[in-house]
Amino acid sequence: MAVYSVFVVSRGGSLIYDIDYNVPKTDVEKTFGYPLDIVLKVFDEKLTVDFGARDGIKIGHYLLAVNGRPVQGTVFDDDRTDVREFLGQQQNYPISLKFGRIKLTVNEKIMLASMFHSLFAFGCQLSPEERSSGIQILEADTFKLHCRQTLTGIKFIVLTDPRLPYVEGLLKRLYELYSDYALKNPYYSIDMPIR
Amino acid sequence: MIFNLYIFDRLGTCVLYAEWNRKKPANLPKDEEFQNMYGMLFSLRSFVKRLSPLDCKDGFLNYQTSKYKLHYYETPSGLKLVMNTSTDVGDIRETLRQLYGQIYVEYVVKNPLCPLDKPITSDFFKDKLETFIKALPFY
Amino acid sequence: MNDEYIFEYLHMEMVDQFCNSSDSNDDINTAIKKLERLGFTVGQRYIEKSTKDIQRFKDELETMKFVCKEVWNVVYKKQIDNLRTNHHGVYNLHDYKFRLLEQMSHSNQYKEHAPKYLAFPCGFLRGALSGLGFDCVVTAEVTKMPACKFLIQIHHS
Amino acid sequence: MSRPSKPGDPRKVSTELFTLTYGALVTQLIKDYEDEQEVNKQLEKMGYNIGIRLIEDFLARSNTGRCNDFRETAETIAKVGFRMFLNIAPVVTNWSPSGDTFSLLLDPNPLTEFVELPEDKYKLNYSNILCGVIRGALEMVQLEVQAWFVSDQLKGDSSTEMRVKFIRKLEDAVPAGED
Repeated sequence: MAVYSVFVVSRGGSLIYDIDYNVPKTDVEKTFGYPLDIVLKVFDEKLTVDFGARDGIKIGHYLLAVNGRPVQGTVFDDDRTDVREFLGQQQNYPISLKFGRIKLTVNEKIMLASMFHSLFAFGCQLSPEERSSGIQILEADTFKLHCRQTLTGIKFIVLTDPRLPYVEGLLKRLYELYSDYALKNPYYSIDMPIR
Repeated sequence: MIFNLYIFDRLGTCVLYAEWNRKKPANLPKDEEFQNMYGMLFSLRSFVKRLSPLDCKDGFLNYQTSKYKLHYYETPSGLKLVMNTSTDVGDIRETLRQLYGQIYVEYVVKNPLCPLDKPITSDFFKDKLETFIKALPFY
Repeated sequence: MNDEYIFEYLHMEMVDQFCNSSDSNDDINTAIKKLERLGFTVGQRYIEKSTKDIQRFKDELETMKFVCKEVWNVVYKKQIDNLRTNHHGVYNLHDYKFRLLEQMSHSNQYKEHAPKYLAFPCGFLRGALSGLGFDCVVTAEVTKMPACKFLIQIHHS
Repeated sequence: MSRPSKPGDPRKVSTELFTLTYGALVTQLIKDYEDEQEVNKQLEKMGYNIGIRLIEDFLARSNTGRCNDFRETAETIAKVGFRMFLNIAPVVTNWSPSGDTFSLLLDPNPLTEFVELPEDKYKLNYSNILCGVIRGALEMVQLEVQAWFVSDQLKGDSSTEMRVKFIRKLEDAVPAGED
């Protein structure tokens, strides 16, 4: 029953604090012959599986490494040469490819925080009932998102295992911590990232 | 308690909207509300897919606010069923699946006079839907 | 997998092809005639295949009962609900829930579309009866969907 | 693989009705269009329209989720889809090396059970409606494919083989005003 991550989002929708805990692993490594029966495409400037999902490798997985050499975007991390070019040459086969999801980068987290900020507002706007709050709990098959917005508009977001009930206590504790440490710190200005 | 139901086809057309105990009058014209709802669903799915620490199968299932709970079920063919209920309603994906299989497939898919990509006009479908909804324990 | 619907899907698409197809210049009446003739061919062949083990029917009425029960059951998964005759070659077959209209409407909505979906069944009935040795005219009438009456007039030579 | 059936087997009789109706339809289209290529096109189009409805019926009844990969898709079409609607289970074979194209061997082919193709109709792909059904059904589950017949027992070939090629994965419509 794990907590995956915690985010704090400011009134304006920017991410001011985040931390990851138990992020589950999804990597799959497999050896391939020529021609490669997995089709890759560039998504978010990274190579992802577009067709040919199998053996735990799923559409949308990123190519993480080739023969143990880490891949960064569309190039090799070590010598910055093009990965697709390497995959296109028959003499490089058989080849071992590692696929999986990747940890979110800071930029992605900032983007997702602002996305949630607007989803939260939509949840309120599209309510069939009067005076609704925004999203408090969001369930997916793989995780659960718990959110508490303070009266001042700051959102505390906790990502957990989907089986966990609403973590009200934890959200409350987070707020207390935030008030204690961040707000009582004279060098901290509201809406700025917490260090 | 059930508030309302939206069904979107995979091209984002709202092919059905119905409401039961909705108290808050819509503050937007209907087509704008549909557009916003579809837009929100689209973002929600993309948000969940990116944020998920593991590979999603069904992805987004539901969310809850202080006043209502939005339940989501998407068929592999991309039909999207959205039902808003009060917050005391549990997991109703199976109900939405039945609504798809027993009502939509039977009275829209099997009715040649109902185009699949246009708002549903069949009265027979609407009658069946009404009966189905009102028979639900959490109606 | 008890309720397979493949014939119905083909039928609805055939109606669409002949009645709504933009690249066919047929007007609706031509389309309906075409569907009726198609039904006739199918009915004739179908009856030939399905009655090869049956001896002979005693009389006209017995033939009609066979159609209302056995044939209807195979094609429309139910029997005719009510069969009436004036004993002079006129038969009235009443189906309270005709399968090809059943999913469409239980009111007057879409009633104007019914003739397109009844042309093939009328032809089929005429074809089947012709295969059994009866020359006839078949028409259909809808009072309230999905109920439907098939009127058969047998020509006695 | 055809299962022995007693004369009154309702499933069998009902497939027969379908087969006879299909035969009459093809004959009518040949009369209407006079050009076999055009008939092939019309059959494919009709199949497509059937496919987009049939898939919903299939999904509702089979309760299958989204397939994980194209191989699973192929097997599901053959073992579940064809079985459900035509009571046959074609063999999936002849995968291309890149895994994006496969064949379905239709033996027996219930569509052609009572059919002999006239010799002058060699351009006609009698069962072409099935290609359309596959294309329409898969399009609804976000797979764009091409499907075509490469051989046909009606034309004297030793098998009836349909090729199905993956073209691309389709994405959901982006909401108006966003990109």
